[in-house]
Order: sequence, then structure tokens, then C-alpha cells
Amino acid sequence: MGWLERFFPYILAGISVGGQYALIAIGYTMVYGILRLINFAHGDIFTVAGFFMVYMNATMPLYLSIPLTIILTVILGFAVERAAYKPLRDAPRMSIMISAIGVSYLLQNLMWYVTGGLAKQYPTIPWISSSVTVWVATTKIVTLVTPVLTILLVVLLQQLINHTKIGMAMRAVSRDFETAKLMGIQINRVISVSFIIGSFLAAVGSLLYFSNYATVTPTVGAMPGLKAFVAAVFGGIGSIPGAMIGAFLIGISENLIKALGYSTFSDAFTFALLIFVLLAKPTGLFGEKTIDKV
Amino acid sequence: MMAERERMLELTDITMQFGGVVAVNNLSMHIDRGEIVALIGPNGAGKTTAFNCVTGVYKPTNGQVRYRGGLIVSNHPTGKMKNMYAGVNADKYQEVVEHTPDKITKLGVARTFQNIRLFKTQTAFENVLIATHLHRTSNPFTATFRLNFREERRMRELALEMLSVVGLADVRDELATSLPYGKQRRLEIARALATKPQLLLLDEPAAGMNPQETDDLGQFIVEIKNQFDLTVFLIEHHMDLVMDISDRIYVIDFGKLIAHGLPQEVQDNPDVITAYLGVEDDEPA
Amino acid sequence: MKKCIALLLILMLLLPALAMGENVAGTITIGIFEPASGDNAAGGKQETLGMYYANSLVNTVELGGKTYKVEVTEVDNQTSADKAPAAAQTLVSRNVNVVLGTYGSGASMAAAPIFEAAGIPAIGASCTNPGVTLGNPLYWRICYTDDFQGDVLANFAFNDLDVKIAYTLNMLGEDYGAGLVNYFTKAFEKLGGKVVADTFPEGTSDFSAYLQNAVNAGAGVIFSPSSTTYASLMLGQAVSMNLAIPFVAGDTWASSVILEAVQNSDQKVYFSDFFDESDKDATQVSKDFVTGFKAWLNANPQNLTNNGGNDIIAAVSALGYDSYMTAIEAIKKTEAGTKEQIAEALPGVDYDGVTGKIVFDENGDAKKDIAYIKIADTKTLNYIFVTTTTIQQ
Amino acid sequence: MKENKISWFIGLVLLALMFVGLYALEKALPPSTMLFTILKKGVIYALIAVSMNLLNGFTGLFSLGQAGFMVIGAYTYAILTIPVNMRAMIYQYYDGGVVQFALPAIVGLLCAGLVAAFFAFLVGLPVLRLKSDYLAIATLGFAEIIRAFIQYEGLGPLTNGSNLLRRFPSFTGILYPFAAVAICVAVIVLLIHSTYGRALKAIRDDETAAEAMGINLFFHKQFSFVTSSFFAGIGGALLAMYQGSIQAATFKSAMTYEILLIVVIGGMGSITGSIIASFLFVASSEWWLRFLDNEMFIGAFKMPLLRSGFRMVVFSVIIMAVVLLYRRGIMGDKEFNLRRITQHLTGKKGVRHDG
Repeated sequence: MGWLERFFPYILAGISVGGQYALIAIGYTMVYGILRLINFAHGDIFTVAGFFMVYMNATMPLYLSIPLTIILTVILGFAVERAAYKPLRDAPRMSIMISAIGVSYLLQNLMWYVTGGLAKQYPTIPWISSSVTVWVATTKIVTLVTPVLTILLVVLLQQLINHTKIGMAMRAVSRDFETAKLMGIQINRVISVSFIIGSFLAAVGSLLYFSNYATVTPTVGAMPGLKAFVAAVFGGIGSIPGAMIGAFLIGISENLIKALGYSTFSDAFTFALLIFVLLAKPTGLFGEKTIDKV
Repeated sequence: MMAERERMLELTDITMQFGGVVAVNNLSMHIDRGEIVALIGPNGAGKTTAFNCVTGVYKPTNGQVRYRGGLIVSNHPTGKMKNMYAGVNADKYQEVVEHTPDKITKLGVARTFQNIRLFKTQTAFENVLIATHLHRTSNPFTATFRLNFREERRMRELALEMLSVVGLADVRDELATSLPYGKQRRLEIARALATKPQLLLLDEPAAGMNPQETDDLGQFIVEIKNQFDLTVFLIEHHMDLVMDISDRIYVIDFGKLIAHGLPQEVQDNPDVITAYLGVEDDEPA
Repeated sequence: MKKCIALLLILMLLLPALAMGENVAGTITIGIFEPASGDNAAGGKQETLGMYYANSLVNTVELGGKTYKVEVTEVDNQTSADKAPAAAQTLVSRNVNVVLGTYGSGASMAAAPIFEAAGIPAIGASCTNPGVTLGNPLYWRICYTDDFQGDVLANFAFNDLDVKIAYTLNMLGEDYGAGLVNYFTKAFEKLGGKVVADTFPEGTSDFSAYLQNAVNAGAGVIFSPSSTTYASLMLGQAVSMNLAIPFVAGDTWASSVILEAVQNSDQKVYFSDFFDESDKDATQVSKDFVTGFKAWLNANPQNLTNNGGNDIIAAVSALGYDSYMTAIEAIKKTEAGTKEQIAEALPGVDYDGVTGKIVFDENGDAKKDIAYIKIADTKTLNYIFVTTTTIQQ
Repeated sequence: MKENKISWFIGLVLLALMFVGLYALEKALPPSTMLFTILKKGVIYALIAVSMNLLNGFTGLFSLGQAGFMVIGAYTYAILTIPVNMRAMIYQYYDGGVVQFALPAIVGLLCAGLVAAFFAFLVGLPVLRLKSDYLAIATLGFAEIIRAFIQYEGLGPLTNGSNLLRRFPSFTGILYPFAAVAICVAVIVLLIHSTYGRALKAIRDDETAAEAMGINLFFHKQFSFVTSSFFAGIGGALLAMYQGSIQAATFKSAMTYEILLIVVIGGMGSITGSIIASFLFVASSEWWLRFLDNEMFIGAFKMPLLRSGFRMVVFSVIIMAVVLLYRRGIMGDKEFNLRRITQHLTGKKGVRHDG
């Protein structure tokens, strides 16, 4: 069996996983870029989106439940920011982050309570859930759709950030929060928008993710969430293309590790990789260097 | 007369370049023991950057710094910087010497900061006390279990002494940040003195002071200089203060040395006048 | 505002008074020590259902002419070794006379010292790890153990499925899987087969790489004892990959979650089980149980959801039932049903349960030597009984 | 100075009173009461929280590696102290494991700290050069890596792989953990008020200024990191003793978050805050709210919502409330040294003020 032939299925899976990580990672990286906040709740918002879908699909057809899921998720993300982060704008950074951890805690426990901790089967979305054979690998169509869609969304997002007023505001705020404020940019609006975009992508991510791995449990988002965050840091937190590239790198590398039979260390490897990158480039692959003024 | 004195500090071809921006350009200067030397220039002329190169906060792109004859900083452009380097003598200083700020402080170079950097959560006394650590001999173990109580007492005495030197003994237990501006500046000086320096770098000590305070400060600097036989390297905007107390003055503009000499000479130097009348740019200092 | 919070916290100081299930004279409290949340919640709930059903049938005992009320009190141990002790302690503080559970051996082993310290006897329903009873004098067990189960499944895979290469996949850091894989491997290699081992880290969702590994290893069977959560994930992907390789797993897979995962596919899933509801030559006891339990489930929607939304009887429910009845049997042998007396009585218990005869050996393990191998029917969403295996040990 | 001595003295008196109180408690109440469980776990969490506070609160290093060093401590202790005759049973898949001796508990406890500290030293060398959040994620990563290695089958003979370690010597009374923690916390408090402690605070307040005052950043950060991990290791070992059995899988990043919650709720840079918070945290999560998990009838009326899992929901809501209302934690960076009140209110809860 040829080298490529042997590894192709893994790489394919890796790319798709990377795509899913990317969609979550962008949420992290945008919020961080603007608030300097590690939004620990993001992974759980992703999971909640999954449950939204599960429960709504039980009562309504897909063409309703999918958009509704996305809307509800966006509202959730927005609400979380307003309820848990906005009141702490001027509090020490640490307590905002704790608030984030608290939210994540709350969401997980809520999901546990509601679902009774039982795994739910995710509805199968026709077409993308069906199998397809690519050369030597058989997989779901969604596996192929994910990376494409991811890249598409990232490109769109870049357009938005580089060529729209709100995008400009976002860049301004992430450069210098205080000055931007003084310049009369409505900070809260910008922040809300970034949370909305983040949650939207999380919702889309969860649609793709769970159509691929059709089991939803309250904690299922934790690991992808963490990996996505790692990806964001990896690519230089604050940089959207960085987050995407980081995500793909991690997705592929961890699958190759498994292919080589070191699955025990697939997670460990991801973190090791991250640490090495950070040591070489302390602000990640594409994070801009900061000179602290004295 | 000058010649007999020891060279306390000597900068040669110091160039600090951030990307394309040349903050300090090929600066050479020296300070002899017992002198008060001022480095002046318009905002953003690169004065503080020069300070940071001396104290090890920044690693200059090129050039050397000698402290009492010993090399404490030496570097030459490398990597990407090689091509974008805008200064001169790019390959003159091949050896690379860099010390972390604490190392340089240990050598006897203390400094204050332009934008006051006191330890916010600590009292005036604690602020100074921390600076006395420099000469401690205790290790974590002896320190934790108070086997170093004698040393501890000495440190506290030294700290208190320095506080009274700057006339802040009465506010020793107040939170440093709660002090009025002028006192915070003095506290910074006390903190610097507590490291028992030989060379004292003062970064705009009179910033934000009224003429009266500025005068007192001037006298005060001279006093401590004599009391602890220090050499003082001063960055200042208040011309009259500078003219009063400094033995020699260096003037830089856009990082370049444009004049140096005795206060009088500098004052009459046309370049200096234009530099000061010229529009201030907003490049970071 | 802050005052309110402070007040709230103080208030909560008083609440435990409500919570404390004080043990009234004349009642015997049976503690249910099961996961109601976490990876194993599904199984835990089903096991608990069996116990509640049993309790609904028998909730009084006659001891020396005096009628004792039998109450159950439940606590969630999340099947995690760090939550279990506190949960166990909660039961202890509720003065239970005997404990039933738990699904997931890890939590049992973690809690054992605490029950032992309090002198409370415990009866494991479905915890198959030998370590549960080994060296825990007050822990009994009414199901077979992993060494037996591993043996059975290895033999089944090697002989019945006629497979020579097996690929084992269990979760890193989970003792149940690690243990079962260990015994399976030993047995399978003894039979002359080859085993390729792999582990996946907790929180894995993408199993395609592992399944691919199995394919590359040329495995004829995938032995993957894992919690149903992960099971359904890997099965789902196996289905979408049209993986031809059959899965073999332990008792945990006897769950409707598994069935849903392989619905309308031709993925083969075998697993060993403690009990078979459709067993033709079943004893009257189990026949009654099957009919009775189904009726009881359907009577209450909440129970039905806890059972996974259908009335398929999971073996763990049967074991839950038996564990309760075993406790009752023991209690009947005592004068007053105190924990000490129950502990003394348990070794002497001889009871014909739903899952077979229950007599304890010196370890405190029920002498069970029969495992039901079943295959998941992907069309009718039901289990089909394949074979019973017994191994003389 | 004098004032300081007095407060120390009062501190010791309070400590003594606390132990007397605990002793009385132990005599008075039946050992099965939940209170003891809470006190045990609470005091152990207190130590871990304080050790984390030393790092995050006093040195301003944002580290999320605590669980990693706890697991090292716990395993070191377990591996070194399990009685030899038990090993065959516990290392059931690794025919007895490689370690065939058993150290006395107290030695094991110390080793737990030392090994954790040693690993911290190695980890610190590269990682402490990173700043703020990058440091956080890197330490988090190391914790995960450590866990993966402990669970690694190849190390099974040493760590028992994925399986539990149990039957190692444990404590019965509550005095043992309280004594151990009291000593450790006392040492930390002494340290914080020593010259080194002052240096750490200086670094937290302003790295540049600290460095300019001749404080070697790397050394002090490394020192703080190692010390913190040493006590985290001991904390892990005590936790193992309390649980009676350990499994690497339970030392997840979630555990670190819990500790971090405690630290911040208690107040960054407040020892007493961390201690109070950990008791409140443990008590409300493990005890006070448990009744919410069981359906409850008041007369014929069935209380709504009460069902398993509800406890944690309420708990997390409370946490959110506290976080939002007490921004700087319940103590801020102040210490609890209103002596009388301490004695009066929380003396039993083991609050040690530190003059």
C-alpha cells in the first residue's frame, strides 16, 4: 500500500476535523482580539447549538430547525456577553475570565440537567450525512463540505473586517481599546457584533460537526473547544487566518499521530506542538509582536 | 581636571531601530564620575530609548555601552535588521554583550521612570524596601523562616533612611499610588537610591512639577549627588533646571546628537534652538 | 445586594436539615449508589430503574413478627473516582443499611473504603472489575467479572466469528475498558490470535482514524469496551465508512443508544450480556420480571425516558432488580436488618434471580458462569440472542 | 515590627483554638456526619487554592497547571506508599508493578511535593518565558501531557495505567489533614511576608520596575512556580488520602478551573479569601445543595424542578452571582484579620489570618 494511499484517509479526516476546529477557533480569536478575554464558554455554546438542533428537529422540519438553531445560538452568545461579561468591563481581567468559566460551568450543568446526561442522537441532515467514497476513503459528504465551507466563511469574514465600517471599528478596538473608545467607537456594539459572529460560526460549526459525529452530550464540546482554543493561540490569537491555519495544522497532525500508532499521545502531542511554537514565536504563528513601552 | 576622573558611562555608536523607525541614531557620549550630565531634546527625540539601551530594557541594534570601563552592552545588526539597518559602523562591534536590567542595576546603575512605575499595591516604605533586596544574602529558606532577621532589620533601616532622605518618612505607611505626584517622583528616587547606585539615571524627574517644586528638586538632586557621591545622568525638559545643575549637556533630535557641551554653549547653539522651535513630532519616546 | 448573597449562603447552612434522610425506627434504608449524570448516566439510570421496580414490588419485610418499611435513597456518583467518595459519604450520612451499585467499577472501587469504614455492606449489580470485591470484604457482586467476560468474548470472536486478528480500542484513563481489553487480549492470544491495541483520549469524537487503523491492521473484529456515548460515535462513523468489520464489546453496549447508532445499516455489533429477555427456556422469575417491568416502565413516561425512550429491557435493569432482591433476601435472614446483620447474612444468601442463581463465593462474587452473546438487530431495533457461553474456571 | 509579632501570636492562638474546636467536634459528632467530609475536602482544597494563589495572586503568573502537579503529587504518594502485599491486587494487570517497597505516609507526602516541584522546575525552564494567557495555555497543555503519560500503558507497571490506585495509607480523623494544611499554609504565609514574597508582589505590580530594582525576574518566577507546585503536589497527595483511591482521569483541566474559581472568588492575593472560598465552595457543591438532586415532597405537593443534576445548576448560578457581585472576590486582596470576628465566625473553618 503506497504512502499516500495509506495516509490519505487520515489526512482527509484531519482536514475535516481542522475545519470544524477552525469554525470554533474564530469565535475564540475574535473575542480575544477585542476583549483580551479567553471565552471559555464558547465551546459550550457550540454544544448547546447541538442540543437546540436535536430538540427543535423533534418538532419541526429541517428547513425551519436549522435557521432557528443558528438564530437561537446567536442570541445565546449575545445574551451571555451582555449578562456575564458586560457588567465586568472595568473589573480586573481575571474576574471576567472567571465569569467565562462560570458561564461554561452553568451551560454544561444546565445541559446535564435538561438532558439527564443521556447522549442524544443528532438528526441526520439529508445529502451531507450520506456516505461518499473518495479514492481510497469512504466518508460522509459533510467531511468534504466542512473545510470548503470553513475557508469560504473565513474569506467572507476577512472581507467584512477589512472593508466594512464595523470591521474597521473592530480592528481599531483590537488595536487599542481605550483610544478606540475615545475616538467615539461604540465599544459595546463592536463587542456584541464580534460575539454574534463568533456564535454564528459556532452554530454552523456544530451543524457540520454533529452531522459528522451524530452524538450530542453535554461535555462533547469541551475537547473540540479546547483544541480550537489551542488552534487560535497556535495561529496567533487575534488573527483570523492564523486561527484557521492553526486549526487545520492541528487537525491534520493529530490524525497523522493516530495513524502512526501513538494515539495515546495525540492530545499530548497537540499541546507539545503548541508549546514549541510559543517558545519559538511567543505570540503564535501570525500574532503580531508587541514591544512593551517603558 | 576632567581627564583625571573615572569614566562612569560611555556610549559609542548606540543605535536603536524598531523596524524602519530609528529611535536613537548613532549616539556617542560619556559621563565622568561626579558629573551631572543632562540629555535633552524635544519630545520623541529618543532620550528615554537611550536610557533603556543603557539599563538593558532594550537591546540596541548597534553600538556599545561601557560602565566604569567594563562592557555592559554590545551589539551589531543581525538577521533581517542587517538589510534595513540605517545607522553606521554596522560591523564594528562584533561581540554581543547583553545583561538583563537587574544585572545592570546590580552593577550600580539605578534609574527612575518617566511615567512613574511604583509598586501599586504597596506602601511607600515597602516600595523602597523592595529595592534594598539587591544586596541581600539570604536564600529563600532562611528568608522564609526568618533566619535572616539581622539582614532584614538592616534592610528596613536602609529603606527608612532613604525615605527620610527624600523627606517621605512621615508617609511611609501610605499606599504609594495615593501619594501626590511630586512625592511619587521623590519616592521613585528613594527607591533608586536604596539600590546603593554609583550612577543614577533620572528620567524627567521634574515632569509635571511647578517651578517651585522644580527648583527644590534641582537642589535635592545636587544634595543627594554629594551625599552619596553619585554620578547623575539626567533626562529633562525643564530647561532652567537642566541649566542650573548639569555640568555638561547632550542634545539629541530625531535620535541624532546635534550638540553637546557646557550649558552656556548648548544654550546658544543655533541647531538646538531650531530643534526646539521646530515642530514636535509624535514619534514614541 | 451582597447582603442577599451572604444571607443566601447562610440560609443554605440550614438546608441540609431538610436533606438529611433521618432513619426512622422501623424502616430499613437501601442506598442506591448510581450515576445519574456523566458518560455512564444512561446505564446508571437503567440499573436504577430495576431497583425502583423491585422496591415497588417489595417495600416491607417481616422480621420477628415486626413489619419493617424498606425505603430507597439515591445519590448520583457521576461514575467518577473523585466525585464518588463524597457521594458515598452522603449515603453514609443518610444512615443507609445497605448500598446497591454502582454501574462503572471505578466508582465502586473508589467508594468501597468509605462504605467499609462505615461498616455498610454494598452489593454491586453490574460492576464487573474483579477489583471491586477483591480486598473489599464488605463488597458483594451479583454479576460475572471481567476476566470471565473477556474470556468469553475472546472465545466467541476466535471460534464463533472465526477471527484471527483483533483490534482493541478503549478509552485512555478508563479502567473498565482497560481491564476488559487486558483480559480479552490475554485470552485471545492464548487461543493463538493476534491483537492490535489502540486507545483514544477522553473527549474524542472523530474515530475515523482509529477505524482506519483497524482496517490497516487487517483486523477481523474490533473489540471496543467503552461507554455507550463513545460507542455510538464510533459505530456511527463505522456505518458511514461502510466498515465491514464487526464490533464486539462488553455488557455496557446492551443499550438502545447502540441500536440507534447502527439503525438500518448492516454493521454487525456483538456484545455479551447478563440476561436475555427473549430467552425461551427462561425461569418463571425472569418471565414475570420481563412482563412486570415492561408494564411498570410503560406506566410512567419519566421511567420510559430514563430507559432510553423504549421498553427494551437492559440487562443492567435486571441486575438492578436482582441486587435489590438479594439485599431483601439478606435482610430477611436478620433480626432487625441492621447493617452489621445484613453484612453477616449476605454470604449465606441463596436466591434464584432474574439473571440466574445468586450464591456468593469467598470473594463475594456471585458464582455466575453464563454470558449471553447478542447481536444488535439494525432493522427492528432489538437484540437478537446469538449464543450462551459458559466457561469452566 | 512589634505589632507584627502580636498579630503572629494571636494567629497562633487562633490556630490552637481551631484545633481544640476540631477535636471537640470529632468527639461530639458521629464520624458519619457529612460535616467531616466537607471539612476534610475543604481544607485540602484550601491548600491547593492557596498554592495557586501564590502563583496567580501574588506573583501575577497566570498558570493553569495546578491539576497537573496535583496528579503528580497524588500518584507519587500512592505509588510510594501502597503496602507491598496489596500491590499484586492493585496492579492486577501488571503483575504487581515495578515498585516493590512502601514508604511511611509522611515520607510519601514529602516526596509528593518534591517530585511535583521537580517537574515544575523542568516545565518552568521553557514555559515561564511566556506571558499572561500564553503561559496559561502552555501550563494547561503541560498538565494534559502529564496526564497522558501517567495513563500510558507503557508506564503501567509504575502508574497502573488507566486503572485506579488504592489501598494506600490514609487518614481517618480530620485533625491530620488540618495539621498538614496548617503547616503548609503557615509556610506559604511566612514566605509571602519574607523578602522573597515582597519581590514576588513587586513583580506582580510592575515587572519592568521590579527588574530595574535588581530583581531577577526569571529566578523569582521559577521560584514561585516551583514552590506553588510543591504545595500543589502535597495537596494532591492529601486529596488522594481523602479519596482513598485515585485515577489520573479525574485530574482534568476542569479541576484546575475549580481551583481557579475558588482563588478568584476568595480574592486574588488573599490567603484567607482562598481558604474561606474553598470551604464555601466544597460545602455548597457537595453538601448543602445535595437535597436538590432528590425529588422532594412537602406533604402531597411535589417540589418542581428537583431532580438529579439540579444541584449543579443552582450551584453554578450561585457562582455566577458571586462572580458578578464580588468583582474582586469576597476578600479582595485584603486579609481576614479582624481578630475577634475571625474567632467568632469562622474560627472553626480554619481561617488563619496572617498579620
